[in-house]
Amino acid sequence: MSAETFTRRSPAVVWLAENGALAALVVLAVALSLLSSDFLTVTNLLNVGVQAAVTAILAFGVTFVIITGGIDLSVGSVAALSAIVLAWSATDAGLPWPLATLLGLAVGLAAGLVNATLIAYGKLPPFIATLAMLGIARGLALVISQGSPIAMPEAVAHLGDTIGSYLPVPVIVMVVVGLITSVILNRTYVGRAMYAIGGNEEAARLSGIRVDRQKLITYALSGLFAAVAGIVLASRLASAQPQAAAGYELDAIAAVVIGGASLSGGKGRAFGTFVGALILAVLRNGLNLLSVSAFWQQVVIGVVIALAVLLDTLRRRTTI
Amino acid sequence: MSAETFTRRSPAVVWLAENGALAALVVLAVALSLLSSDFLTVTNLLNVGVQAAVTAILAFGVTFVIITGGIDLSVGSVAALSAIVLAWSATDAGLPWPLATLLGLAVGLAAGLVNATLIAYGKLPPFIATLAMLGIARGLALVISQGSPIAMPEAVAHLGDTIGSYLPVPVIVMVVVGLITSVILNRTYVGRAMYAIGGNEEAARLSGIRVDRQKLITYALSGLFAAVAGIVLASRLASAQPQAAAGYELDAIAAVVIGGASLSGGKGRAFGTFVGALILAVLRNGLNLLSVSAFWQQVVIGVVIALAVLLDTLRRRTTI
Amino acid sequence: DTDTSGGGGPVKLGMSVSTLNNPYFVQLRQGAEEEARTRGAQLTVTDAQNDASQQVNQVQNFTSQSMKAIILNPVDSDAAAPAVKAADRVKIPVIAVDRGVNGAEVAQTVASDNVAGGRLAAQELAEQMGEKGEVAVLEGVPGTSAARERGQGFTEGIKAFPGIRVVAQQPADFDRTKGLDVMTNLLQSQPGITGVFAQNDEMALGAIKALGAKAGQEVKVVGFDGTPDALKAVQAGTMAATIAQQPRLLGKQAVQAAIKAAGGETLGKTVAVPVKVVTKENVAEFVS
Amino acid sequence: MSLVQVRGLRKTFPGVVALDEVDLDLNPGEVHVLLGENGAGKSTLIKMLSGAYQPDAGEIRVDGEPVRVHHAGDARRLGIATIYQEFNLVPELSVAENLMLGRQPRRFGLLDRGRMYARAAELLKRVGVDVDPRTPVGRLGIARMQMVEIAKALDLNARVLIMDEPTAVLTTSEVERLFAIVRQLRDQGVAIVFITHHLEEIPQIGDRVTVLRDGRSVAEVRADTAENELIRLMVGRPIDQQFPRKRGTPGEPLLRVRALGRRGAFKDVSFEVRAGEVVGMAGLVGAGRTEVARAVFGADFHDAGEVLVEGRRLPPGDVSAALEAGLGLVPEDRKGQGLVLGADVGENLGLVTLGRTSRAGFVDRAGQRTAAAAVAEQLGVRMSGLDQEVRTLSGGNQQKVVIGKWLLAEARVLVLDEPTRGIDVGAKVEIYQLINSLTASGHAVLMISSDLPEILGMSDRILVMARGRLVGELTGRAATQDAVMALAVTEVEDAHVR
Ligand SMILES: Nc1ncnc2c1ncn2[C@@H]1O[C@H](COP(=O)(O)OP(=O)(O)OP(=O)(O)O)[C@@H](O)[C@H]1O
Ligand SMILES: Nc1ncnc2c1ncn2[C@@H]1O[C@H](COP(=O)(O)OP(=O)(O)OP(=O)(O)O)[C@@H](O)[C@H]1O
Ligand SMILES: [Mg+2]
Ligand SMILES: [Mg+2]
Repeated sequence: MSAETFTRRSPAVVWLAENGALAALVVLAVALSLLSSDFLTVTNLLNVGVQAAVTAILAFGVTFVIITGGIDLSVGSVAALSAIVLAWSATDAGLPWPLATLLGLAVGLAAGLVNATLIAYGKLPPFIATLAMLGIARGLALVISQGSPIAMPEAVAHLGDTIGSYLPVPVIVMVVVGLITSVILNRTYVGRAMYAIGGNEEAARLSGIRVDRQKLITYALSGLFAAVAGIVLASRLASAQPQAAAGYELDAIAAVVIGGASLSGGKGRAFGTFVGALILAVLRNGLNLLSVSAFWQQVVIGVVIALAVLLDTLRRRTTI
Repeated sequence: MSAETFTRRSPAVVWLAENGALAALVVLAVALSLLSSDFLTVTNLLNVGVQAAVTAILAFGVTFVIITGGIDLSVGSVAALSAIVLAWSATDAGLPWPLATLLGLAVGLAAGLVNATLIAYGKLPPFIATLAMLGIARGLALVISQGSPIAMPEAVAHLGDTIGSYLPVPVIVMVVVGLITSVILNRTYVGRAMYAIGGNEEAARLSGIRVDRQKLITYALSGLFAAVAGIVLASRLASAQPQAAAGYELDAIAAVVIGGASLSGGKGRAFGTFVGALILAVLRNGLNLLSVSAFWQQVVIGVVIALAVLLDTLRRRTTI
Repeated sequence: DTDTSGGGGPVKLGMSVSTLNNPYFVQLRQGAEEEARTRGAQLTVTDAQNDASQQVNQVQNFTSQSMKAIILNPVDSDAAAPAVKAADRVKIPVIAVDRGVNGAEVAQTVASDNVAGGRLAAQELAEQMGEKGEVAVLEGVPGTSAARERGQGFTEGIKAFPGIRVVAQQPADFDRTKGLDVMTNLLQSQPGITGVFAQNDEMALGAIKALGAKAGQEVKVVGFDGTPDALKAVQAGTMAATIAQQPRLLGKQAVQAAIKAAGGETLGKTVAVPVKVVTKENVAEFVS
Repeated sequence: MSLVQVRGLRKTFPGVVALDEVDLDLNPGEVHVLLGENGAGKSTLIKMLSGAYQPDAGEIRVDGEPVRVHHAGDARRLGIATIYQEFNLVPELSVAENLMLGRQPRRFGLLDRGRMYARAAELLKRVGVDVDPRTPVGRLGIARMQMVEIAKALDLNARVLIMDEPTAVLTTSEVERLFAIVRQLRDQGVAIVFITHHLEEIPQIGDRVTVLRDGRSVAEVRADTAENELIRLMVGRPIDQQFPRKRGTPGEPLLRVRALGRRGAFKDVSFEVRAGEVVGMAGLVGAGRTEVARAVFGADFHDAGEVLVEGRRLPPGDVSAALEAGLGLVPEDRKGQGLVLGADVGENLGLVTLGRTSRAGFVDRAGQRTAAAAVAEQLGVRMSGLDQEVRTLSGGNQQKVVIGKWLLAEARVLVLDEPTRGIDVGAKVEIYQLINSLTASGHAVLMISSDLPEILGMSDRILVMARGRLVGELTGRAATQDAVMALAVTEVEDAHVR
């Protein structure tokens, strides 16, 4: 039987799974640079990077969850809560900023662990558990902040700055977090276990993988990344907003799925997610540059998202 | 052989699957009537009914989709679009209201068909296809209405009235739609096919079920129900709002899942969905009656949703 | 259902705020709560989360709580009518605050006119720009009444200045982050911009962040609402002006009116709480 | 003239030629056996008759008319019914509804439950399965699922009935019942395609045999052809001994099970397995063997008794503990519990050892890869490479991967639940030899099987279960087909009933 043909194909599949999205991104970028002379400038591309950062960081965390076959709707709220806790404890409670930052991250981690506990041990559907957390985290953010923005401590706010004129910190953070995600997914036990659980939970269990414990780690990571995203977001504004990142969960999930992951689990890549986040950011940036009317923007975004993924699926079908 | 043990058991399972949610609702209602003397009054319960109506109608449509293992994020936007089209064509375009109403319903149907086509033939993940439609429908609603609310035609607006003092039309519509849903799911070929597809799509296909065609019908129904919900909503306000029902998709999906459906498909019931929608409405109503502070409300809602489903899953585990 | 609280107790008032996602309305609520406390009234505040139908629900719920009067801060002026009618049926007076109600009678409307505010903003911005130059407008959530009316007022107002061109109108959904991102992007396509009108302060503050050093120098930014952060920015000179609606005062007067109405008094149809242009000169009066 | 004629059929999957130049003739009143190694293309062939796949070339004629079978509906209209190798049941739906899936009886366009359950009851009676038609299929044992599949196909009253390895999961008694049904249909003039890896079944039920090798039809012979000849045709070489069991002297007991029980499943089950020993476990379907196996491995909880591995007591329901103690389980449901179908061969082979080979949380990819390659080599897994998706392996090769997983993990005690289910003679012998080498090197094997010749041929001792209880043990001369069956049907108080 023609074995060697297999070896030729299987990487091709992998390549496509990622690059369907990449192709879409390229097409989009080319189109925009033709439509607007302002698109393909260094500064603008840096802007796009900065604007993609928060969604991307959230999406990296969600990637873990989606690979295990779960979903996390709480990341937006958790991001806001973490930032608020940080700003509040540094400003009103007067903690030194490093402690405050740790506290902010801890909050994200904790939220993730609560999600995981409800899912792994309470056997709640991830959708419900994280939907509940979406409300709870947002509510707590409002309670703590009394609904008004809180200034971020100077030292932390530098996370929103640009080093020199060409090195925006949010972009650096995004890239670092992305690399970490990729390493976790490809090289660590935790990461491989995520794929196994998403691919066939029972088989994973019968192979000695402690499914519940792994889920705990998975959602904890998602929560932690959300905290990072929230802090970066707040730093960009130098102020933590109780309503920040509202609705970002859908963007994050969309980025992951556009990146080639499957909501039924077992598939997904850091790079794909990254591309997915970029597509969304490029799109929004382009619409501003072309000053498309407010009403039409939502239509265009919808159409382009559909086309982007369609391009991917069609290519996959025609090639295989 | 253990056949008879099954007979004793399987109805119990079915019963629980529904009544876990029902139990939660009862507990909630009892708690509220103890906490607030205003809760257990005829008028208030009618209010709850009216307030549940729109979510419930949306959720009935989403139930079909979720049973097939899909998801529909577009129902909120589609509801708004249908209402806007109705109001616009009756007011600005001067169509007679019956025609305008048909047009509004047709729009919902069409949106559903587009979703289905992208999913069944374009092989898009339902999440992406309907997320795109979420943006597109909302955008079109804004474009058509130019961002301003449009008055509903008198005749249609009666859908928001109360017949006599104890018969709110929205409640009637909700009940009727619910019964239709139940009949479709339990007694019709289409309904049974939905369960088959959600339970094992390949088996369904190999058993001669035209999976793609059935999906078309499924999403079309979801869109149609969304249109009905949108029209009822607009009638309550006597005006069609371009921003109406924003974010309702999550409520609708939550109602379905609280009602015992599984996002992986194959499970779900009209009655369960109904109970799920009631839980959400009772909760919001109760929080207002108890005048819980706005910030805490989101927290409480989150906690109660988690508890409601937890109660369900725990019961199921202890019994089986 | 009859009065459960008993005539002797404190006056029960219900207040449905369009949203508490926005510091402006948070202040509105604070103003109301302070006044209620001083007057010994029992005030219940709910958050409609910018959802007109949820607001109707909340008013219905107030009626079943047999409130003595209801303060309504409409999510949308048209969509509020059924809510008011619902209260009417059980003879509970309704006070509209910050936005009027179309298509139904309220006991009194305590409002500061958004359209007028928009005009003022246009005027102030134009003057500070020397009546010439290119302007970008940051719009609120499309389809919301605030976005509509402020936009309308501004467009009308800016017509008076032929030297000024509106070169871009983009939505930033009343959100500070979006204000930052959208402004950043606009600066690429419209580097010539010398003026920005943001339909609320949050977006204005985001835009200022995007403008960096240019804010207050080459580029004048005018916001709307007069939130504490905005007032700080005006003091710092980064924000050219904001249209202060004195939300606290709105809340205060709404509660006063509500208590009167609850007592059976008939009130004048409208109380106009003036919108004020806050600039570096007069900002001191507003920061308390 | 034959009812169905297949001429020059060709089917390729990306990178594989699954079928090429295949001819097949099906005559009414004849049972046509398809024979071939795992991956020879049997299932692919019948899937093109049933409309699941479209051929790339060649033609299919029914009654001499060339036809195109685009989907299951077309097949049904042509009177072709198929029992697939993979289960095609909807777990959430009732047995009755699965039986009539897509054809549920209706009145005024509405589902007629009464008639559906009545009809289902008849069908179940006909295949001799006693289960309430309202039972969700997901709750049946795997063997009863197979009987449901058969009943489902019978309901179509087809002219052509295709059965892809229907006996793979059945015990002797069900096989007998199935054969009775098949003969009856044959005599009614139905053309039957019968795929099996149990060569002894061929003369019992078959009339003609078409042998496939590497996707080509290499021969068409009479069903009474000698086994060795059939083997030579399908494998390309003769196989001298079908059950090459080498018995050694058993060492000290590695696995001890004492009075194990779980309410509603099984009751005081006690036995031990010694180093270098193969203990077979026989019984009728639903005897509870799988439950026992899963409980021993910690996949399910047990509420009575204890499991000891090398003297150490295992906590109930703790897979990881069992694993560390050196226990391994090859589950009966390969796809559902044994494999991550979407992952590649390498990943699946390394699943168990993933954890223990990791250093500081980082997996040892290179090491895992080489180890996996070695095992794949040793088992002769038919694949294009370690990165082939397991889903696309043929049934037999998938099973080898599941076993390989445990070889890699160096489990000292292996519990094999139906290890050769759906595996061709060639591969079977390889697996038997594997079992030999394992026991020779001091491993202990507990082998659950519904294939009596296999049990008799391969085990040193035979345990027999009936109705959730251990009803006897047979060794040496005493172990005969009749003895085992006699025990398997002993009347004991049913441990299933709560
Ligand atoms: N969906 C698929 N994609 C790729 N290759 C496939 C697919 N299905 C089958 N194959 C390949 O086609 C060949 C024939 O597979 P098939 O399942 O027909 O074998 P089989 O004779 O039924 O084997 P078994 O006796 O184990 O069931 C195998 O090499 C298999 O790997
Ligand atoms: N998931 C399940 N839930 C409840 N009962 C089950 C389940 N699976 C099997 N059973 C029942 O438990 C008993 C044991 O079934 P099982 O198929 O495991 O027996 P077995 O001896 O392993 O049969 P096989 O020959 O298929 O291995 C049977 O009565 C079966 O109907
Ligand atoms: Mg096969
Ligand atoms: Mg078994």
